[in-house]
Amino acid sequence: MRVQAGGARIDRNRTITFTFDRQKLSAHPGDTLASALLANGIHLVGRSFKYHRPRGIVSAGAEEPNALVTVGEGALAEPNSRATMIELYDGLVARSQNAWPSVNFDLGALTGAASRFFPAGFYYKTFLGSAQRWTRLYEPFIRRMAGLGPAPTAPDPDHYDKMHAHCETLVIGGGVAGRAAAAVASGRVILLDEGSPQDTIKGVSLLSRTTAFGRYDDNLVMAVERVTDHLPPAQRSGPRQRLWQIRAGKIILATGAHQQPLVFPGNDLPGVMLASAALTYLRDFGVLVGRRIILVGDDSGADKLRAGGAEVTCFPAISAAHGRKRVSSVTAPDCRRHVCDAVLMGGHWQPAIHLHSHVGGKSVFDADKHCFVPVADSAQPFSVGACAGEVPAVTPVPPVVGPKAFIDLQNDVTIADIDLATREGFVSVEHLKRYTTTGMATDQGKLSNLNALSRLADNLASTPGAVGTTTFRPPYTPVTFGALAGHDRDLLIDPARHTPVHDWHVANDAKFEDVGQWKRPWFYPRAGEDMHRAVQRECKAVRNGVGMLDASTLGKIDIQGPDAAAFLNLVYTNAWLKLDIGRARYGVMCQEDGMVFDDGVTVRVGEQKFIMFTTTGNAARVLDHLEDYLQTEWPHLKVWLTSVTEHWAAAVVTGPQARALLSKVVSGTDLSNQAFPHLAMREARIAGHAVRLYRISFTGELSYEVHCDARFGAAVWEALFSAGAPFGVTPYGTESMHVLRAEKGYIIIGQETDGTVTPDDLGLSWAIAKSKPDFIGKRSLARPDMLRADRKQLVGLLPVSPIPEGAQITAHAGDTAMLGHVTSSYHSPTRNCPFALGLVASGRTRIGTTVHARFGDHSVTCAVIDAVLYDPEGVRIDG
Amino acid sequence: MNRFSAFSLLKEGFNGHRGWARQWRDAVPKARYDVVIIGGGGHGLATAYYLAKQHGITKVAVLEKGWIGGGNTGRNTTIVRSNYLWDESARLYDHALKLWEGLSDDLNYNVMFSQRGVLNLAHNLGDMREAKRRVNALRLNGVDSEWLEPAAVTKFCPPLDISRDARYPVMGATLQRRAGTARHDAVAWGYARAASALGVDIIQNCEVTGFARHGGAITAIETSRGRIGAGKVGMVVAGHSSVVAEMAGLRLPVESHTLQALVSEPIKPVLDCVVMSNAVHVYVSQSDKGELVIGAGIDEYLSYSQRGSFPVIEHQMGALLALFPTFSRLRMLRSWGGTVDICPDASPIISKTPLDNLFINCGWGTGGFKATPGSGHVFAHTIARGEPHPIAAPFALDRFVTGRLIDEHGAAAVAH
Amino acid sequence: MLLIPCPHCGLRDQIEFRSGGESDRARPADPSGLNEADWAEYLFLRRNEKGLHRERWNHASGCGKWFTLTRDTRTHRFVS
Amino acid sequence: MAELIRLPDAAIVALRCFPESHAIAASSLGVDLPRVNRFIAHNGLTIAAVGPDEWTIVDEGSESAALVHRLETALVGHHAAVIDISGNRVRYRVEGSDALATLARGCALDLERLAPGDCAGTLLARAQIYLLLRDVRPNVEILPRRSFARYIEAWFSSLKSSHGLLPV
Repeated sequence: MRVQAGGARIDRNRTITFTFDRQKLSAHPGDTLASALLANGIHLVGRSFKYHRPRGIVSAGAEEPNALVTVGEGALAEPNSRATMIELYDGLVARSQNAWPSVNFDLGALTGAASRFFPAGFYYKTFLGSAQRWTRLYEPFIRRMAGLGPAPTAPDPDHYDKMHAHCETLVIGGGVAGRAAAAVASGRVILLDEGSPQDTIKGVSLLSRTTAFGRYDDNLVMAVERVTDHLPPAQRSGPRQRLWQIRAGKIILATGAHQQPLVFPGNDLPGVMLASAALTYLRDFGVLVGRRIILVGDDSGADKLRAGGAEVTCFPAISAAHGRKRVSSVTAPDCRRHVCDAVLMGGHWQPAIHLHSHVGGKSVFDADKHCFVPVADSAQPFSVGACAGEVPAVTPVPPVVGPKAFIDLQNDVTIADIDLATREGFVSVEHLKRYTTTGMATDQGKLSNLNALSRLADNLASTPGAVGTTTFRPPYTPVTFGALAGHDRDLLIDPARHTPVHDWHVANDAKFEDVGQWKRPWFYPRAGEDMHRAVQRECKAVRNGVGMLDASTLGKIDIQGPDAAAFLNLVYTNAWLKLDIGRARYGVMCQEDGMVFDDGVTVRVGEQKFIMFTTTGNAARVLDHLEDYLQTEWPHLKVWLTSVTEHWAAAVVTGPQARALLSKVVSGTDLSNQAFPHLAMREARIAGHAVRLYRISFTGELSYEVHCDARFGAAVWEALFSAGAPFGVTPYGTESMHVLRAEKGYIIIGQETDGTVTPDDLGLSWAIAKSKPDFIGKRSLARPDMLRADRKQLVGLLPVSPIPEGAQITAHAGDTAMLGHVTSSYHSPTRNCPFALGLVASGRTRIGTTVHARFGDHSVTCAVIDAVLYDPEGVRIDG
Repeated sequence: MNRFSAFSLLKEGFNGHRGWARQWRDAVPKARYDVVIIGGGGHGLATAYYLAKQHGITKVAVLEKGWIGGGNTGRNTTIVRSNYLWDESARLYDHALKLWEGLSDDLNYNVMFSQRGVLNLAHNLGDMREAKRRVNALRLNGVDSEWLEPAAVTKFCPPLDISRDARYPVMGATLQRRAGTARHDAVAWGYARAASALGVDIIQNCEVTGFARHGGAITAIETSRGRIGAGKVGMVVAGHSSVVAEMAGLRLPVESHTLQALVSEPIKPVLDCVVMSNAVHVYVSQSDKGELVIGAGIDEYLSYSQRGSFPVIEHQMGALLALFPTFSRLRMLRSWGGTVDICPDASPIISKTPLDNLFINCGWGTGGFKATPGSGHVFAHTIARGEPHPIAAPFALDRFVTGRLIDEHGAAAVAH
Repeated sequence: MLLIPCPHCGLRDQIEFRSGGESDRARPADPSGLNEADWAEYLFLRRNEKGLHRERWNHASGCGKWFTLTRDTRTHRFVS
Repeated sequence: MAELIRLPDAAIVALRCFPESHAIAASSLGVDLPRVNRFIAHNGLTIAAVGPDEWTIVDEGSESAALVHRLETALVGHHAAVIDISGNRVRYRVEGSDALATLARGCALDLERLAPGDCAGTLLARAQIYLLLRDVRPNVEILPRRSFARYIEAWFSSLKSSHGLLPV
């Protein structure tokens, strides 16, 4: 209850109200939820994880294992919040957890009644039988019993901010030691403190309500600032929390220490708490946790409590505490019962060495203080105050063995469980932790690890130092997922890239396809068209008239220097030394393992100048690959590589009418086939802008790629499109592009290839210059497995009915042995029949035979044909 | 060894559980063993168990540097599945999955293999193409697999957001219903207990420091607990394979990297299956305790520190919350890292070596846990017979010379 | 998270870099002259050092240059 | 709060060369080439050293062709490259007293330690940018790749909508 003494952090002149389990209660500004509940005489606030035992408030800080509640309502509800860390605001709504129907009467407590049959690891010993039985029969029940707070049901309406900061000195912990260290620190100084704002220090940026939860390599500290959680929802604006990524020159730790609970039967009853917590509640909040207090162990706080108005009896130890939903008496060593309403545990202290340990800081056991203290190390942060081991030397109170003597309060691990685990051979601390789950609760063992490993040490006639601790890992206290994501939310989790012509595509009702990070037009449906009809229309337009495709996403690399041709000769599988200026050539690129990596056309723009086109998806990878070889393997080659992917916007104009279309807008070059043949480049102007025209065809039709400075990409595209109006020019997307190229047997990297396909497998051996002494991948192509006759080879397939991409191929309808799979499958607009490409074991020798496409329960007969279905003579390429 | 059962648990309940004995003997090293397994992780312990059970070789020791199951066995996200693309992989992992289905009974230890189903999401046309190819291949290989359209995906996994305008829209998913999760620690303990009962010596805190060789064979193993003679040696030390192999004079095609994972605070049941996404490298499930178990990516630089870098976690969360917007207010409770050794083709090595009596099992990368029973089973056969088990044969070291790789990341589902 | 000393740009955050793995593995002058085993060794075998590791880094989002550093793979510390 | 202001497109040219060519390039540009991660503004030109052998030259005065021609003729016979990359990147000015704090939301550089004339290739959120500190007002210029423009703008407006920029 509230008393006159103490209350440093509260404003007694003002009263605010809040509700706990629908009960309306009052408190003062400055209260935490825990102090407010205690002020209202409420000790029972939750139920334990396993046995659903009544639990109260144990601590006054971040280490709280028991007082977990759900704060807020609806989409703002937050489960498993520690009442000791929640700053109270007017109208706060909190609910108890893990109890049904209520925290006062919880049917789950039945498991507690039968607890003797559920010792540590009981589930490993029963529920045996088939996996099916476990999954369907036993597990669902266990899952319902487990878990703490309710699962959220609505998307999080809040925003989370992220901030990078740099400083010369970072001090973590705003207590006396931390503030003193910060005051004398040099350079930019940042001081982090978990609590509400305190007085500022000159020259120090003080971050309050900020918890450093992890330390990483090279003095990086991650912290989370609770920006608006302490305000009533109506008054909140701005981000809810802010993730701080702080790179420090020097780190000083002042993270304090945690008093440890005592172990005796009934040590988990509401009303049993840490002595230090009771003193904090009195000093900061004017709250006395009981009138008749039993103080066990370290009794140094007795006088303060008496001054606060309590009757205090001190014992060096007790053998048990009794009560049901609140402690009502204890059994003293003299076996006499003593009535009480609170039991305070004056245990020994464990420095908070978590951040010291996250990046390999060592610690040793201090037998006098019975705790682990950090080992100073120049490579580790500097610890000051309690976390450095400057804690009161309190003689540990020996544990009392007996029923319901808990080591891990939240996870219901008793001292008997520790003994059982020892008996069964789980004598490594890590085994102990994993077998009993001690230290795995949401307090991460802050109040259980030391007691657990001390007991283990006793059982083994060893010492805590010899037994050692489990590894300390981030986070120090739990961190909200949303804060970890920061601004990487929704559409921002990965940049979407757009071409200069994007708005035109949107205005023309394009559906888009994700290709890598790029948004590419997929198809342009007209009213009432589905994809199939739209694609057939687009393809026919290209075959019979003229179509336009936005090819701006193609990778483009400027390659210059006296050794440029020699360099190309090493990175492509075919020959590059003899290519006339203004001419283009198709090339295949392998990785060093001989597998096809990318393909595309490269053009000789000048004596020592080339421009390489790569696939959209591989643009960055190809440049990295080339830079890597140039810088690290062949630095003697005089070559410059520069990405110009985004400098050039590119429009494909393709179809029998392509030349007619261009002749309406192009000036400065002769477009006739004689003057400007296939696989050639010309410079010209369109709508006043300089353009490069390339005769490159991915459709089999007469095709021009029109490249211009991306700043004018939209203008040039629109000029071309309006020039095409008389010819019924049709914009087409990636889907039609796929169909058109497939009819010609042209491959798509990543569709016909999957990292296991060689150029020869694709029928591209014509593009391998065997005479060249070396190129990337050459040696690997000579390995035994590359010469096998039964390698999968690309062929065309004519199925009797449509087959899906990814269908597997077998020799006969009933086979399970697979010969390969269907890589591409479409409806041919020119032949008006389904057709496909596939990789088939020794496929080229199977041309003229039939195979079976297998998918679902279907089997479709396919004739194996040459991969080129359309215009095998290639006569249409010149229009 | 006490037999585990509901009855024995009840019985012990009445005498304060004083009757439970050590789950595996605390063995002291003998002078010589027929087979010495280096590495007391799940794979090593399973190998020892099957050597004893299936091949009658019981003079076996398992040497563990620290505590059994302390490596990747106890650090993974517990996912068990067999939906691999290539025939060789599908056979290996489904062999394991079949053993998983009866493992609790076989070991008399509940490893909590929960067949709650694994979804692999497809976010673009390429994903869909690859996923359907995989489904068709798996079915012909006799492995259960099906394709779900978006509507069916949310029906199977309600908290998943399938809105089409998402950055990574869910365009469908493959589902393997027999797949799921298992209790990782229990697998190590269960195999240790069963192997120990068959006479296998499990020797913890015993670090290998070198090998004594005679000609092309290993005669003895130098350890922190003295020299131990060995007829045959099986090396199963994920993460540290290169280190131990080097002591035997071998170099391997593996690299060691840190793989991170994390769990949320426990909450009431919300996610009843495993969800994996290749494109955004998310894999998530909910444990029986109520924690969301989330796999993060690997750090691309070499590391033996079991300590990951933060950007990996950060990236993970954005992607996870895009798929599960309702998870945003949950909290990360624990994070950790493990050291995985990765092969160039993302497939394991189960193989004889240039040394007559040395056998190696490594390179499982980020996906070893799911294979534990199968890996131990075929490795035991390979050691006992001196010839590879048919399922293990394609995973021999010589594939790196012939070029016959089993490239699972060319078209890989999340390698995990 | 690593702070990586780029020889041109100084200490920069790890996210700006790409790791290129083990260093000092020069591509053979005449790959075709190598037998299968030697070629496989170049392609796939690694020292995978536990301890001091000479490794390649590329300042991908910065100056774009490749360079080699020595790092302890147990502690992540760079040594000069 | 800080504003993101799209600057008009300008001619941008990449210059690649080794030290032996610095003098010639300098005389052609009328000013010495800055060392890596520094830039200079000189009658209409901004010359930023984005790598030890790479300069990004922004010319707000004339067309790129002119500058390319000028440099190429000067560097004839040198192992150097001059490439028109005007389309590659777009330019923004981040203006306002909290410009640096705004950028610090997504940039890991120690921005407070930058001096006028410093530049860097780095990451802003998930986009690669060139960052130039024009002066200490502060006036920061960022150049993301053109296709990332919408992403950068969306990222900034997400900061605004989340009031992520309330004083820290």
